[in-house]
Amino acid sequence: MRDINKIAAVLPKAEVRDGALVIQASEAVEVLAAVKALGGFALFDITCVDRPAGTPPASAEGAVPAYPACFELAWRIWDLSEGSKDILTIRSFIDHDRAEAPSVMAVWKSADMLEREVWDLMGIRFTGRPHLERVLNRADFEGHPLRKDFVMPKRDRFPPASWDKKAAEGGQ
Amino acid sequence: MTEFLTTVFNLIQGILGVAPTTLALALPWMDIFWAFVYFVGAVILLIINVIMLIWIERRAAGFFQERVGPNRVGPFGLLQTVNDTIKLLGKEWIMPASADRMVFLIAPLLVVTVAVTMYGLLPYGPGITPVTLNVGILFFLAVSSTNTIAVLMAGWGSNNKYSLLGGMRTVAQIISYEIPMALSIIGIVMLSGSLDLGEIARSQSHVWYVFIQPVAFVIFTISALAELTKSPFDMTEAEQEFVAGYHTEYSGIRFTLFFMGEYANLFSMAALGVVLFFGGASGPWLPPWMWFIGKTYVFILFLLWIRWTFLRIRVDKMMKFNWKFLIPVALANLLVTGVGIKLWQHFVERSI
Amino acid sequence: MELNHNDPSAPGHGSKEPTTLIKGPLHDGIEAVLDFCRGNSLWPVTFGLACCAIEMMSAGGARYDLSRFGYEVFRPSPRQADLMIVAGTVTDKMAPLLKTIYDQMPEPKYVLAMGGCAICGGPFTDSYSVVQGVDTIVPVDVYVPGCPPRPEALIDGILKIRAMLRHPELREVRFNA
Amino acid sequence: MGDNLDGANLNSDGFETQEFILNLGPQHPSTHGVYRARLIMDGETVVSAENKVGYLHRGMEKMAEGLTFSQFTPYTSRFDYCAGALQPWAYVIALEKLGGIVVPERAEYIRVITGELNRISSHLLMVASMVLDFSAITAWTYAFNAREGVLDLLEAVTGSRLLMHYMVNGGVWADLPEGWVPKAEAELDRIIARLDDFDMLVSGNEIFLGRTKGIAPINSEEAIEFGLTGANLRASGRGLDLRRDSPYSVYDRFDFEVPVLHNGDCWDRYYIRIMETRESIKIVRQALKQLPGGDWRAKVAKVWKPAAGEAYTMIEAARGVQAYHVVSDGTAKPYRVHMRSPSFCNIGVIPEKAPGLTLQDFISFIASLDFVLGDIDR
Repeated sequence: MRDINKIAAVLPKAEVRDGALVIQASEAVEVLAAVKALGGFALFDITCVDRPAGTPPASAEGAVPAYPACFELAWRIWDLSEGSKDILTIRSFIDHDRAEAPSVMAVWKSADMLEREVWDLMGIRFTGRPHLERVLNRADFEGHPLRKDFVMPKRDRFPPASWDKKAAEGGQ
Repeated sequence: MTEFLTTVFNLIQGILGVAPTTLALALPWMDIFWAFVYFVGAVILLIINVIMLIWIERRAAGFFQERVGPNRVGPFGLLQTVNDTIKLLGKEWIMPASADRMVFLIAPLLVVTVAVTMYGLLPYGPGITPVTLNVGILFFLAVSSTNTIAVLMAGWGSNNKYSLLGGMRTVAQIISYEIPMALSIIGIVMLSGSLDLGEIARSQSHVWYVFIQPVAFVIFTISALAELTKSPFDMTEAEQEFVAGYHTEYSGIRFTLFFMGEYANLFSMAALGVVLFFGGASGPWLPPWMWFIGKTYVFILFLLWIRWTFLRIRVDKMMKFNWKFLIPVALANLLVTGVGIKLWQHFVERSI
Repeated sequence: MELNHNDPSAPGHGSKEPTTLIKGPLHDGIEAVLDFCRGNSLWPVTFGLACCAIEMMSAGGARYDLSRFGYEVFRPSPRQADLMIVAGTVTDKMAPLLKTIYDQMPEPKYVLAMGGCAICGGPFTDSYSVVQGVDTIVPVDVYVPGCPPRPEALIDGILKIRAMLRHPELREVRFNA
Repeated sequence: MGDNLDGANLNSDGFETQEFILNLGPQHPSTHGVYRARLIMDGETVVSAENKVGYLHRGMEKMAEGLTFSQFTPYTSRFDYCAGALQPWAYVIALEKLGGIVVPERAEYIRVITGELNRISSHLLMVASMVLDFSAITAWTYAFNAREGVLDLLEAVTGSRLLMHYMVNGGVWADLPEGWVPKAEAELDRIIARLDDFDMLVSGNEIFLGRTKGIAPINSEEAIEFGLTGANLRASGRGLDLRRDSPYSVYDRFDFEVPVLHNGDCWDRYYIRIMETRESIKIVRQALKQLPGGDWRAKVAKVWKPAAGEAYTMIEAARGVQAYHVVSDGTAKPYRVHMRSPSFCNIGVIPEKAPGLTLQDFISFIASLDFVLGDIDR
């Protein structure tokens, strides 16, 4: 693992907290582009945790400052440089009300599928990218299932009446 | 056993020969009567062949794939195909609402018609050639290429993208591979000096043409596989790409007809190969027709062996292989054959 | 489109009258012969959904050799198939397509629900996107439990359909149950 | 046909051509499950491709929040169902990291053995289904025969053929059965012999080469850009393997090579699986030799509550690098489980590489990427 403090030194807008870089979500493109420019990094994963108000936020070493209610969005960057195959975490905390983050598709193309997944399951709207649409759920699915306030749809033995001919023909 | 079969065969032949005279039929009616007899014979032969071939195919596949194959219905699973056919007769006929009705319906019939016609041309042995044509081989090639139209009709009439793509591929494939096949046959025709299938078979009484024309035989085998759309040239069905190719939308008995046509053509193409390269019905001890059928089945097993070993070739490579390799080789072979015949006539025959 | 196959009046349920020109013992005889033949050549449609599809492939492989019974003819086109093996979890997104494939198959057709997911949703029955059993969409003839069922179990399930065809009284049991 | 024609244009010869939409899947013989590609085709050439997935989305990440940590372990093997024993590994490592559990050495060895055997069966399944897409049914049965041998071994240990709930929090579920080790060594020889048969039949076949060589090459920069991992990345010339580069478990004690191929075309992606299978067999042999005695499972409380915290762990799974992000809030149930699935990232490259391929090439391309829909859709 490259020293995270050294990485942070070249990134003026990031601070090191709990072994991760913490940034403002709006600066994600800038920071990730700077990380990419360092060389030997690849966007590996985008994870998101919903932390409603009142739940104790947690992290591996020490506690994340208590945000009232937030989405903990993290870009996991794979350090590919020789001899160190570790993960650099770039984290940002997003307001519940404005669940938005800029898309990093322009930096790493692998963000395409990952962002669509986070949008589908967690409802973070990634701005500045084409066709942000549901990838796993049906197009007419309501809600974002991995949010903590997601209400499980009431299911009886029979399939929902929302199936229509359009869905049967596979047109989305 | 053999003698018994020969006796039975002669008996049938005798009865059939006597029947028209005893019925005191006038001459034009006699022709029609014989045509009918040959037609029925060809259809029966076709059905028996198809049943045997599908069984052989499935059991041979089992053998190549280290398993057993169908063995539950009838002895050694022999009746499996009969069973499948009866089942398919009892299936629902589905025609897509947007299909081109007439085209959709005629296509499977055309396939079987073509197959039956080809059965009528083959020289099964001396005296058992249903229809002797002095341009037999030309007629055979012409009829066999009618299959193309049936496949295209099926592909177009289904109004399904997979069907259409499968149909178009087949047309391109069959039409292209007819050329090297015809070119490989021309060499044989030059050697035998006849277009009559029976005459070609008879002219191999000294040596089979496979030894004189090995290159032509290889070209013939390859293009026969392509004509039959068998692996590695099974572009038509190509289930991994086009679901079931041109017959994706066919169900029940119509699908059976396609299936039957495919296997019937396998037999007639192999039989043509036997006539051209393996001396047709000639052979010692056994009656000629047995030799003919036996040789044909051996040739079919060879084709199946190829089929179950290879993978499917890519469609553009298949075309390249045809136009850039097979046809030039066939033409060169033709040239060599022509020069060879001339030299033979000039030096050997004259000296004799 | 409300799909409810537990409703006896719905199409595909047991209460339909055969419409045929031939009636009486001749019809029964023909049907018996056809049923015998159907039982010996159940061609499945190539249709794998999830984990169970791998075991379905294994059943077609050399060790378990589904071809002994004449069932190895996996037809890629539903038009030529007799049997739909629902091998895996049916999700809400997939269910309309599954229904379409079922509708594309020509009668008579049979459905085998392979594995817990196809039977009742299996371990995923609490999920927000999983159909709680394929029998809510299409009528199922035979259920093969397991997660996933072994290939032997699948073969046994198909043979149960054969038994059902040979002994029509078994069919009554199914519809009355 | 008429209704979804996208519009007519003229080709170079002046003929009017029309592009059309072809929906490949979800029920299609060669999409390996319920993957669907929405292709815009010009004749047989793909103009553009779009991934349509989610037909197997079972919502397992949400379900994890309603189950206890150990209850969710068997679900993890349903993600990538072709490698059911290897799958829970990253998850249990995450749990052990959260709870500070030390896994006994024997358990680590057994994990390596079952995991590598499972990798072999998964790779064999991949090559088998890939050649099946070229209609080589005979070769398919050969690979399946080899796979059955592996599954026999796995079944004797884990009790199941496909979805093994074997790796658990703190070790493995049960010890190796008596007399298994010599049997396994004998069976490995047979597996190699069958693999050689398959290799001889397929790998050098001219038609196979013609259909895979030079098709859809992905170079290492593109592979990294699109987040490809595992064998697909190694076929592109970047020899990254977590087992060697950042050894988890006891992988640092084995001597094995990480095969790397440099063209990144379909053939490389196919052949690297064969090479990796041989390497895995090597690892299993070494692990069987070194197998220590002792306990196979650490003591873990029945109602197990880790401290609040999060863990992000990754392993080299059969289809690439697989990671679990497990967040605990101190209760018996996970607060959030996220899985980074290799297949999901691997298919991201399809829309980029598909244009210009023929339909047949497209089929070999998606087959060579070796995705599993359970892994993509979760």
